[in-house]
Amino acid sequence: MDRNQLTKWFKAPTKMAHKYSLHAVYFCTGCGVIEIPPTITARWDAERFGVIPAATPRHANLFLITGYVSVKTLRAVIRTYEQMPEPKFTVGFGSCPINGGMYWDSYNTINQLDKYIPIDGWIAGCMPRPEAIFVAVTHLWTLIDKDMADGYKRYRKHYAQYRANQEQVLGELEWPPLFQSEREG
Amino acid sequence: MRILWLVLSPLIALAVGLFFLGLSRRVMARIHWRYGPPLYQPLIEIFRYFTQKGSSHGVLFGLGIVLSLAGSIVVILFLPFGGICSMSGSGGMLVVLYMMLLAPLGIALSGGEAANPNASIGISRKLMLALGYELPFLLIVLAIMTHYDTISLVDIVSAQRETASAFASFPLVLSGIAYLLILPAMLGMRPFEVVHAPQEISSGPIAEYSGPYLGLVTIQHALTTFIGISLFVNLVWGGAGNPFVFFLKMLVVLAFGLFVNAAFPRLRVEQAVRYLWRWPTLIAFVGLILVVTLGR
Amino acid sequence: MSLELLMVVALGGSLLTYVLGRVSSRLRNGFAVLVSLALVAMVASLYGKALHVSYYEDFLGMSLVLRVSGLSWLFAMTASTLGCLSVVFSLSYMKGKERTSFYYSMLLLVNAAMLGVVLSGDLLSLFIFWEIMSWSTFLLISYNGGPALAAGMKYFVMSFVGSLAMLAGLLTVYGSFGTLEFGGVAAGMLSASPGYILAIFVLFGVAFGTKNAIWPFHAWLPPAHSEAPSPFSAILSGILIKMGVYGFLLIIFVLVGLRNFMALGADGLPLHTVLSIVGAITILFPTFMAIMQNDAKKLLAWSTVAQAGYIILGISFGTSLSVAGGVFHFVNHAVFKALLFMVVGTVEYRTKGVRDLDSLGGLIKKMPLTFAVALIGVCGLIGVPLTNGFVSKWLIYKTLILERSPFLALVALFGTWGTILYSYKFLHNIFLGQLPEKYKDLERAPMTMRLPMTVLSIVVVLFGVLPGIPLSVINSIDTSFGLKPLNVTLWGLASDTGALNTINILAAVFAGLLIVWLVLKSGGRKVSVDQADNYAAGAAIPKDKYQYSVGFYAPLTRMVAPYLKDFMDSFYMRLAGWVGGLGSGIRRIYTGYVGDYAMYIVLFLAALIFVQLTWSPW
Amino acid sequence: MVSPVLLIVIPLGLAFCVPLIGMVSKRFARFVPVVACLFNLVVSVQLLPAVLSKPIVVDLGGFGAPFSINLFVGPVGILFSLLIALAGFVVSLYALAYIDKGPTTRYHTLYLLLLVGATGVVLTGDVFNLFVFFEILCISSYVLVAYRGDKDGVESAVKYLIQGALGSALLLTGIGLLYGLFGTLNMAHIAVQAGSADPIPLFVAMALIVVGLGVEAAIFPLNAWLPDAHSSAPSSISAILSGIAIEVGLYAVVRMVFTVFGASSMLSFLMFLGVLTLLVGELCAFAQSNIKRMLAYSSIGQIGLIIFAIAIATSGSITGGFFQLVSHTLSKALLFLAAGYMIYRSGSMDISSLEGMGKRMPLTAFAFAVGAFSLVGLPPFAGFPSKLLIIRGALADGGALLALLVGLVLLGTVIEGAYFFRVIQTVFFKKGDGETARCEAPAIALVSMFVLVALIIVIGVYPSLIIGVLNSAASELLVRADYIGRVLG
Amino acid sequence: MNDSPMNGQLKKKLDSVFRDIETDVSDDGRLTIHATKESVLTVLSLLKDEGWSFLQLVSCVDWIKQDEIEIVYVLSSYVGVEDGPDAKGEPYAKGEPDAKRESILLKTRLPRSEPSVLTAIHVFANAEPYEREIHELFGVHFEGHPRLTPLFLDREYKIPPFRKDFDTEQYVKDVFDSVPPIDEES
Repeated sequence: MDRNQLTKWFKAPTKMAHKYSLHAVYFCTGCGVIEIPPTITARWDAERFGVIPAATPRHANLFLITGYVSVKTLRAVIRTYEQMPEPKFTVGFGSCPINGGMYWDSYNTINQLDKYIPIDGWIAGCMPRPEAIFVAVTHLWTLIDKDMADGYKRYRKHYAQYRANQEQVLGELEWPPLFQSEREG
Repeated sequence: MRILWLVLSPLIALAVGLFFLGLSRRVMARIHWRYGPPLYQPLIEIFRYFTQKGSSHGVLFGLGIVLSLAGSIVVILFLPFGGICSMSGSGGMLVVLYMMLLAPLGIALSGGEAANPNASIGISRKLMLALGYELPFLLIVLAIMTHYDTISLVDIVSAQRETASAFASFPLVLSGIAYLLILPAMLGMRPFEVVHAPQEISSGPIAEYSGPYLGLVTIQHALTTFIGISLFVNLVWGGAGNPFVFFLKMLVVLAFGLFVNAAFPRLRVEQAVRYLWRWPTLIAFVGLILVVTLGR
Repeated sequence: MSLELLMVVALGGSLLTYVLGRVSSRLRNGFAVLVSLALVAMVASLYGKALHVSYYEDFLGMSLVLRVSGLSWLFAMTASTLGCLSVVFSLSYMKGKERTSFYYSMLLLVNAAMLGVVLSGDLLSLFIFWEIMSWSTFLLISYNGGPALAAGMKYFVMSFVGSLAMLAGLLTVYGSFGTLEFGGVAAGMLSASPGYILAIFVLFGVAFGTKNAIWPFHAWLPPAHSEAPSPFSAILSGILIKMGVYGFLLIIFVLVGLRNFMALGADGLPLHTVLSIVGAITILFPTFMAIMQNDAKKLLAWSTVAQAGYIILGISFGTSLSVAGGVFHFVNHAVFKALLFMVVGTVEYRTKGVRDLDSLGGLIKKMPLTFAVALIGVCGLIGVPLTNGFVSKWLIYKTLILERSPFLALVALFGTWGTILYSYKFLHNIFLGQLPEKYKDLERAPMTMRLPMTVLSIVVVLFGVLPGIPLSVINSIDTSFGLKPLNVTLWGLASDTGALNTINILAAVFAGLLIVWLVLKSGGRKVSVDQADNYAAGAAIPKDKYQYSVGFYAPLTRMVAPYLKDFMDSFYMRLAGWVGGLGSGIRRIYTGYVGDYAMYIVLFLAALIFVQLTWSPW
Repeated sequence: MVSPVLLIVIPLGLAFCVPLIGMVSKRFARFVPVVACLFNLVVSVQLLPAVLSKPIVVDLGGFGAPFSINLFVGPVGILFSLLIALAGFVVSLYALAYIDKGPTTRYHTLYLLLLVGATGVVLTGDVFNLFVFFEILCISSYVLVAYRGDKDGVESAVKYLIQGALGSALLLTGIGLLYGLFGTLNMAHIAVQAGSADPIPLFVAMALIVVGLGVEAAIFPLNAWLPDAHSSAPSSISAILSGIAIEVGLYAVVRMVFTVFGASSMLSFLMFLGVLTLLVGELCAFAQSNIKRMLAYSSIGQIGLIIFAIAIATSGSITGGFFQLVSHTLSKALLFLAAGYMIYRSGSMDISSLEGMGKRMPLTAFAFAVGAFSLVGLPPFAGFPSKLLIIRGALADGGALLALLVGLVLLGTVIEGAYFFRVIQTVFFKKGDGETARCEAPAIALVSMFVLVALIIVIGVYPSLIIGVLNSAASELLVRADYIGRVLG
Repeated sequence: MNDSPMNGQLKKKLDSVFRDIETDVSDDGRLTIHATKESVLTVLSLLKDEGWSFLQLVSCVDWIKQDEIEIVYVLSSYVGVEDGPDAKGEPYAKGEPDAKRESILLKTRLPRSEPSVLTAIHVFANAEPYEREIHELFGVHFEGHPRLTPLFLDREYKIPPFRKDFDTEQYVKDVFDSVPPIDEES
């Protein structure tokens, strides 16, 4: 740990703690999940950066959306996202969450994930390799440092819009709004 | 002085326990041919948990985990740590045995309140597994208590320091071997990791913890590791005269546990209980019979 | 306060309750509560007194005596308190049921009979009250009809066998000593031969063992406890079966005398060792049976059997520590088991009679107080430190270790782990987990149910934190038995072989709690989420299905079930079958043909004369 | 002081008045037995103190014993006569309501005759007189068993008749033998000479008489008539048969064995026989599903117990036996009376048909429960002190054999408890599927039952009320010389 | 290879039994049966009895130009069929299994406007999910199917999405692209 790091620890311990313990939801949304095992095992060893898969969203603070998101999956994605404790960060992995990718004209795959939940960063590619995950993680560190990984804050702020978008695609949602007051306000 | 130790011993235990957690991750990574996280990774994670926003499922949800952790802390106060025992004269080993109940019980209660069946499954596995290792463990503890004719841990430790450690003296060596055989189960390491199986039951009892609650659970895990190992060192390895030697002994025991952990796959709970009730129990039973028949 | 008046109030109150029930049910309820309260007050006022009243001078040449001693006071106090709480609990539980007057009257009668048993000063009045207690219990167990009938029958037959053995025993004693008063019998026993004492002990032991449901006489208890009305189950499990404990204490320490008792079979297999092994079996086997139960009350019933084993284990060692442990465990078990039965009663009351552990769950949200008291009760049952069960179990364990009986200690400690398993199953399957849809609108327990449960749970904690209160009473009992007094302090024991200090533990636990609480508070903000807001891999939570309670310990059950057969029970059932078969077989003698009958007469006559002519025996 | 003769004469006279009164008004005829029994009761009670201080011997015809026919009113006699009068009174009260169909006048006549026969048997001091009264008793009971006139009743009455007649024949043969041996029929006189007689004929005579009487006393294996007769008779008659008739038979056996023959060597055999009878009776009752048959078998068991107790032949055990006799009479009469109306209401004698009776007839069911509790020997009912006394008497001896027999007796008691409590469960706790409307027994029947209930409880709580009579009865049986001395002067 | 003997045999048999079906054997020896909607079930059961006891899948083709929808049942057998009916149900019983296992296509055409056919569940229970899927994606109604609820999709579509007249681009434009992006400024 160099001196620079130490000062950072003293200045903003919370940020540092979040940076170096990014626990990802082990949520296999699409084909991208095939890149996760090499990432966390001996070949690339994500654990040295503090990135490990978490068993449940309750333990996690990083949401890697690994691949296309069908309408049905979106439901689960939203629910999972809302169950994660704040602060939480989302990273769209691969082309599909960004713009639909090869499923751009599918009748059942949503094209832009950030219309429904806030995304802090994207990893483009089809498929991105595990190295790209590390790049994303380092970028996320920078964003956290700069307070720019504020997806959860945006979600809270614009919850009414997010909720409306979700409902537009999914129809009636069976869970109550996460933030009651903002929606009414 | 005693007050000071009362305050210090949980902190030491926490530090050692966290160090053990970090070390074990590191060692496991090395065995996997990985680099592994820094040693202070558990600390970072606990810090992160405490700055996250936890979600509570009810009063008991928080209360249970508090109870569990408090129980572990109290147990630590009763354990001699290299010549230091903060509460030596308040009931001895029996209180320790009982206080060790609080930890799983508290987690079980708060996990139950969370109404997640994964938690319930984990708890049921935990309790069954505990029933499994408790039988040989009790045999071991009783052999030791009978051998030294006391229920006080401090006396057991000092008795071992006077003669040889239990591990090296004849009738107790069997108990010591049996203890080694059940140690992974008591520490919750593989092959007895079925309680927390993260892939199948989403880490079981702790599935619903988030934020500070999860932080407490991690601390609790650290303390439990500490308790398990130090109990072993105290009971069959003669404790130690000073904390440093004690710590070294603990390290050796931990290393043993880690190698077992790395080498084995997970057992189903039936298999685990069957194993625990077969060889360790048999050996511990013979040990107890020897202790009773040979006398001191 | 005279003892006769006490008994008159107790018995008369029971009778009058029935009569008043004919007039008005409110009047009856009030009266029943009043009588039971009065009994508590009257018994309490007897504290520390030693009375000896002959209330019936000449019953067939024997005089019947009431007396109060430290031992009987403790039992009487427990009995009357539990009786009172149970009556209060019944107020809501029995509302709208049929034959309530009968129920209350029998409840009070059982209560009175129990007081009679413990206040008797001679074996005959003990027996009389014992029998009254037995049959009134039978009536109450059978009260619910249906499966309760078989349970009641089983209870009655076994208990009747026991009491007849006791009758034989006490009449043998009368034959040898010419008196049944405790003092006289004890004096006679001093010079009795060991064989004689053993015979007497076995005869009484069958009676007391059956009532106390120790193995192998336990078979009646699980069905009886589970089928009886819950407030009565509380009494049944809490105090009624402990009359057996009272009997054992009486016969070992008062009648036979400890020295005689310990000397029985000392050269071969000592009797007290046998008794302690029986106690150990009684702990081990029922504990596993309890783990496998799916009916809340049956689970508690098996647990009762197991806990009775601890008490017997404690008593059988006959040291001041162990007896204190046994007696204290009796008090504690009475408190927490009554509490737990009341909890089941409350749940049963609110869910309209459901006590199947597989179909409940999540009630903590609907009945928080009931859960809290259940938790306290379960902690007491397990013996979590700072509850009363811990202290008594600690005393028993310590005895076992000090007396170098590690195998018994193993069974006792291992039984405690089993206790954790079934206790948690009990708590979890009723109160924790997902709330079934149909119980969404459950109300919390009514006041008259919450009150007794709260009182009992306070006692659990009080005796756990300040065990000196009951232990000083028990210590005086110990000394009255001629045992070495214990060094009792308000918060435990001061002794040279390992002290117990609950205040230290309390302080440690509180400090621990406080620290952890502060740490938790220092963490980030906590939000409350709905109990149903759970991780289910992102899927919606299926209603009524997201609960793990069926087959809670299935792997363990699969493992141990083949080895766990209640073969004593099946033996009894088979025996009953044989008797029935024998009866039908013998009935065939009466063929219905008058010729056969005439033949019998003639043959009998011929046989008589033939025998006399051949051997002339007469 | 009233003469004990009245105990026999007045009811006998009244019995023959019944048809006459019946011609005037059937309603009045019903009350004759009540009056007669009440009279007997009063007279017996009046006689009681005197008898207890000194037995009364009445010589009829003016000759002194052994030549006259004499009545011996000792404690045993007065005990039985009291019991007969009491049971008779209660049952006749019950019959006021219960016997409302059929040839009621004849019923009442025969009923009185039965009681007269019974009283005669227990009071007479003459063997032949005993036979005569015994025949009165038996014949009237044969008829009464067939009172209903249905197939069952007639069949069992005929069975009863055949066996009873066989018994009577044996009895008569035995008496003839006795007369041949001793030339006298006075019991005391025979007793004096019994010791010096040729043992073989004496034994044959005794065997004949005991077997003959044993038929009525329902000793196993002579008791095959009993279940049939008791179950098909009207319940009031069952109560009397069970409560009085077999007890009287028992009295006769006991009197013969103890007083007349002084056959103390027979006693251990009788003891075994008693236990055997007890076990057979209880086991059969356990396997029964017909309530009246169950009660009948239970009577067999109780008789066995009484025989066992008396055959131990210590003062304590005989007292116990007599106490058991009293409590059995009261309880069994009560049980039959209560069961009678329950059967009447449900229309079936099957135990399962009594389901829900605890709701429909609470008082009757209560009375039944008291009877059952008492019979099983639970405190605070009359059965408890009696069982206590018997077992105390048996155990006081301290022999291993007796202890074993006591074990068997207690086993029998357990079985008894099992089947009685099964009935109680059926009556009170099984939900009957049929009607639930109240249909209590008529007031007069209830009164009769509750008289018994009160007696059972009072005796159960204060056994000393009757213990004096029982003690002197026991000593009368035991001290044979006293009897002989009293009669022969 | 061209005309495997058993297919020829079966073809003959089928032709003799049914009037309203057409059979032909393709170049690689695969038997294809064209049946009418009414006779599908009978043919299926006959084939099952003949030893083609495994329904591999049920598929569907939208022949938009003919205005017809074609349901395709793909059947195969566990055993070589020339072993005869005796050997049916004995997987890989005799000989070289792979060489002899053949699959058969059974096709039926339905009108595109209201496609409806009897469910094959009663013959092959595993047809259940296939038919559900076809119902969901092509809008074919299977009469007698116990639960024709959506299997994969989260929603109802006006035109079933696998039909050729379903305009995915338009649909995406209408449904997903119409969702407004989050307005961060507001």
